Amino acid sequence: MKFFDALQRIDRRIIYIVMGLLVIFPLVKPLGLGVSSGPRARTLFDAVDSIPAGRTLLISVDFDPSSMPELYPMLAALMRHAFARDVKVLLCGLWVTGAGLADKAVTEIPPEYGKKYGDDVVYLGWKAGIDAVILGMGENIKNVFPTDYYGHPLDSLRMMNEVVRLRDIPMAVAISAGTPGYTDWLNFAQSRYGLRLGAGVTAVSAADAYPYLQTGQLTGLLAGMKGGAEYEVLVQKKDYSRAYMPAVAAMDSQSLAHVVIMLLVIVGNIAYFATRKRGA
Amino acid sequence: MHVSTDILTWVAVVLTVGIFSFLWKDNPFYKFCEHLFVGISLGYFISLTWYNAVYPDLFRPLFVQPLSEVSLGNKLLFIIPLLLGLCYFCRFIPRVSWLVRFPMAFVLGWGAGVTIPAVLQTSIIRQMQGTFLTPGIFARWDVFLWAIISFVGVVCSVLYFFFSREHKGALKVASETGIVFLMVGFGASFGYTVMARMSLLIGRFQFLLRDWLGLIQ
Amino acid sequence: MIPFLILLLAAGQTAPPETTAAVLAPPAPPVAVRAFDTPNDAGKSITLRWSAADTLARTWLIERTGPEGPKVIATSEPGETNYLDEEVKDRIRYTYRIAAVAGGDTVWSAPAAAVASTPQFFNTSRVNILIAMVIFFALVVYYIESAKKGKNLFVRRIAGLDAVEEAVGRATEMGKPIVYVPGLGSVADIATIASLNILGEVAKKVAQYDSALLVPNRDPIVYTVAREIVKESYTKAGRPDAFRQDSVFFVTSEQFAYAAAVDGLMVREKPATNFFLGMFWAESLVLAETGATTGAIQIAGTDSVFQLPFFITACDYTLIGEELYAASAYLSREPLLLGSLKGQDYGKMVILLTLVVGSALLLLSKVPALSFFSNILGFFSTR
Amino acid sequence: MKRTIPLAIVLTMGITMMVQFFVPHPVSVGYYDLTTRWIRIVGAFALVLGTGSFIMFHSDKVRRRRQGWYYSIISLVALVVTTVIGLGWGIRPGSILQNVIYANFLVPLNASMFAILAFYMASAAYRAFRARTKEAALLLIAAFIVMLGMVPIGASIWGKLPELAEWVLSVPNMAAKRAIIFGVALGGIATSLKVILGIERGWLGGGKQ
Repeated sequence: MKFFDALQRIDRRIIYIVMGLLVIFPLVKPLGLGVSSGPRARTLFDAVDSIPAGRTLLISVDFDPSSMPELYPMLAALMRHAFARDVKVLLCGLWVTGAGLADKAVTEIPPEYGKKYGDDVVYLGWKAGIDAVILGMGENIKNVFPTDYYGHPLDSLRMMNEVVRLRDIPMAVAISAGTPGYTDWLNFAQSRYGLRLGAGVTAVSAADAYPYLQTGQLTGLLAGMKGGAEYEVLVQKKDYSRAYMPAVAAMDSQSLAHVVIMLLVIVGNIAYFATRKRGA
Repeated sequence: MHVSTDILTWVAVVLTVGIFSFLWKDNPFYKFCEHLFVGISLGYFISLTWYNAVYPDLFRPLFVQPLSEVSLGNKLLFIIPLLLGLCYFCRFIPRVSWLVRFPMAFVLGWGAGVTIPAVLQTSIIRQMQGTFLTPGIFARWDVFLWAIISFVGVVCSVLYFFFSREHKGALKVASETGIVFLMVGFGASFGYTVMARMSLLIGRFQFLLRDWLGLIQ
Repeated sequence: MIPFLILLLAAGQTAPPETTAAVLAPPAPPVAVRAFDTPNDAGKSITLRWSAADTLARTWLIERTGPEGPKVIATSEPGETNYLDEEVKDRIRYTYRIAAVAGGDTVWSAPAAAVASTPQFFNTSRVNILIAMVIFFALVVYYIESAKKGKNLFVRRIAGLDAVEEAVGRATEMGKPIVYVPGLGSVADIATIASLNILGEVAKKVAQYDSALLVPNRDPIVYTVAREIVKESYTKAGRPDAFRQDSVFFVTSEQFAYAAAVDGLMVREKPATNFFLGMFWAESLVLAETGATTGAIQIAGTDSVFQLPFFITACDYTLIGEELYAASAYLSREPLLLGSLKGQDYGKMVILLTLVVGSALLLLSKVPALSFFSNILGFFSTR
Repeated sequence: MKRTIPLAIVLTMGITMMVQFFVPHPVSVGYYDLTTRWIRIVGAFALVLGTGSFIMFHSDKVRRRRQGWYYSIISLVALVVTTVIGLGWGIRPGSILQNVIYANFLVPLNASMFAILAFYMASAAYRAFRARTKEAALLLIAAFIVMLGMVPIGASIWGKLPELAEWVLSVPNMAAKRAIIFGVALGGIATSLKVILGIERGWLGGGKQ
């Protein structure tokens, strides 16, 4: 029974190493465990899929680099989906710290589809004030953002001639890590301007968003890395994109990590009960 | 595999590894990162506070904007928070350190007054509205069953937090049922949070493997 | 026949007939157009309501007539049957009419009765909150008063609190310090206030036993208060000279930088006991796991539901939610705290009773004769 | 004077803010906006307390050459450099503060601290997640169901697992959370009331009476 005693006193660093290796392995060599998409992701996908070509999808980048692993894959997959269907993408953000992320997406993704900045995609940037920004965009986007993030006047961007105010946009998706976030879009844009709104949120805050799905205020929801993975799979299934799917790859790691934690609990308990029984 | 040549990426890598090294044991590298973190974070906070609160809400209207934009009366109104804020400095002057209580009283009183009705609205009245059993539960057997279980769960869990009686007899049964619900709830939270934290760890590894080492795509 | 009908219809309307090219029947104007001052608001707003008379209309036009004369102010979709006009001035009378538009036809309704907007002094939709407030205030004040009069108030034993004394004693025996983390919340958070009360009691014991105490802080105001409280406790214990200035200190406002620093502190100082009481976020497990590896006894407590599971697993004793508040009353035996705890207890009973009785009546409302009970739910909606 | 005025301020602010909640009149809304702005300003000044304590704590450590004093120099330098960059060049997107300090220093530090949690979960799972009592066993089972139900592997083990996980989250979990919220909310209200009435005076520092 020395074995169980040793098991009880196992060095925590060994646990850390095992854990770390098992998370890294599938990232380098995906296991292909497969991701099945739930109804919430599919609703959002179908909604974006039904935007007529040539119209505009608005994406609000309301997260910062600390929730990047969970939310950035959603942003990338949504943009790929839109571009593959010749839907234009307008980006803005309520988080000052999210500006760099939107910039990254705008530089990296459109070239994959031969899309040009100003014609097919515009990033407005960030402005202080939440309700004022959204309500202002409802009246006239130019009043809130006279120039885009890079300093071009909006008049010089061809895409912005057709998109004057929120009513010209058939659908928006708010990807938010907290407040401000999709709730502000719900309160100020969805109810007033009838904007169709989908949301992407972190896993922890997903439960708070369910009520809005039930009432139909939200059209679809992506929750956490899994939500991102579901969307990536949907986009790939329709052959809209063949890009690397970071969230799908990460889901293998995630599955493995969960299994490891459970195994640790089980082994820990076996060792505990084995040594206790003997002691009693 | 092509390792990044961007100096800033390297900085981020060094800091990431430095923090992770604490898992092995406390070491000078971690201590360096920890102290750097503490200093930078406070400096970042000070900058944000200046540009997001002090400058636009106080300094600009009080000292920068001319009287044509902000009337004298409004300017005088800004003197009050300025004085209250300055009271915080008194903390470092022993003879008048009690003046610190003025701004604290203002913040606390305001907070307490705002909290009471807001909490009643969102955490009591609205939650009660959501807890009531309604005739809608007769629609389907599973809806009915889950609604009853939820209701019993709420009642018993609240009874667990009843401090005025010894938990004996019926109260004991109820509070023990309550504990069952509480524990299942905590378990669910645990499982849920494991998922979120794992996502972040995976994100860090993706950064190391992709942005730094270029091992994946 | 049809053109004749159109002419007839158009004649009844005040708008100029634009029916020359109409082949289809023009839409019927909206009916039951009502304009009224938006209730429970700060003024400058009028609400319009109407119903569609048929399904032909593609859009509605809304026209307002004020001192500046008539003006079309909005176009809305056919599904909508209300509109909020927030561009009006207070105490000026306006009339409204609404037109149904289909094809080239615009058919106006009769104007609604004139209306003026005013701000209100009381938000009637919040009466329920006011009632709840009165009931609860009365309970708390009543029990505090009876506690002051010396009535003996019972509080059940709370597991984990008996460990406090033992934990302080252990630190003395081992000659190691005690780390007390008063949470990461602000001084307005109740968990922080409860934690600061407990800190006072712990500091008294620490002073008596002559152990060392370390209190790292994240909030600058909490830091100021904690410092005063610890100093005071040393004085009360008769050992004002033993208070060390740097035992209570501010670390940083950034959550994880704070956690990193407290981790370092625990690993280097190897405390005998760690207290984590107050508000915590994701850093809870970072603190509790690191603390556990140093072999300290850990007593935790928070009202943050997401962090409780981690404290429960990683710490020796955990105060769950409200137990944290009760703990400060239990430890100090202060009548004021005990009284307010009683008030909260009976407040909870009022909530439970309302829930049970309300649910019973609501379920009864299924019976047609008792359907009026279904109004109960409406009483609990707020704006 | 030292106690009465602060208590009077608390009482006035508390009562006016409570009344304000029920009054939609523009005067009341204006009062709310004004005081909210004041709170932001006053709250910003509170950082003075923290920064003062921070500088004193670390410079004291350096001056007395306490153990690890050289690390305190790092903290102080980091504070000064960041503040100078932040105040000097601003905080707008694209500034040095956001693009260098935030994105390449704070984010990796923060995210790494966050990610360390995953490791701690593993060690906590192994070390402390014991089914000692039947309550602890329940906690374990619920955690297992949710953990499995949330990842694709769970669905491949048993198709109904995701549904079961959602049930655990929305039925028993929701009930427990509600119960805790009721208690916490009442506690919060009672404490706030005591603060307003001057019964709770711990914050004055020194003596409850």
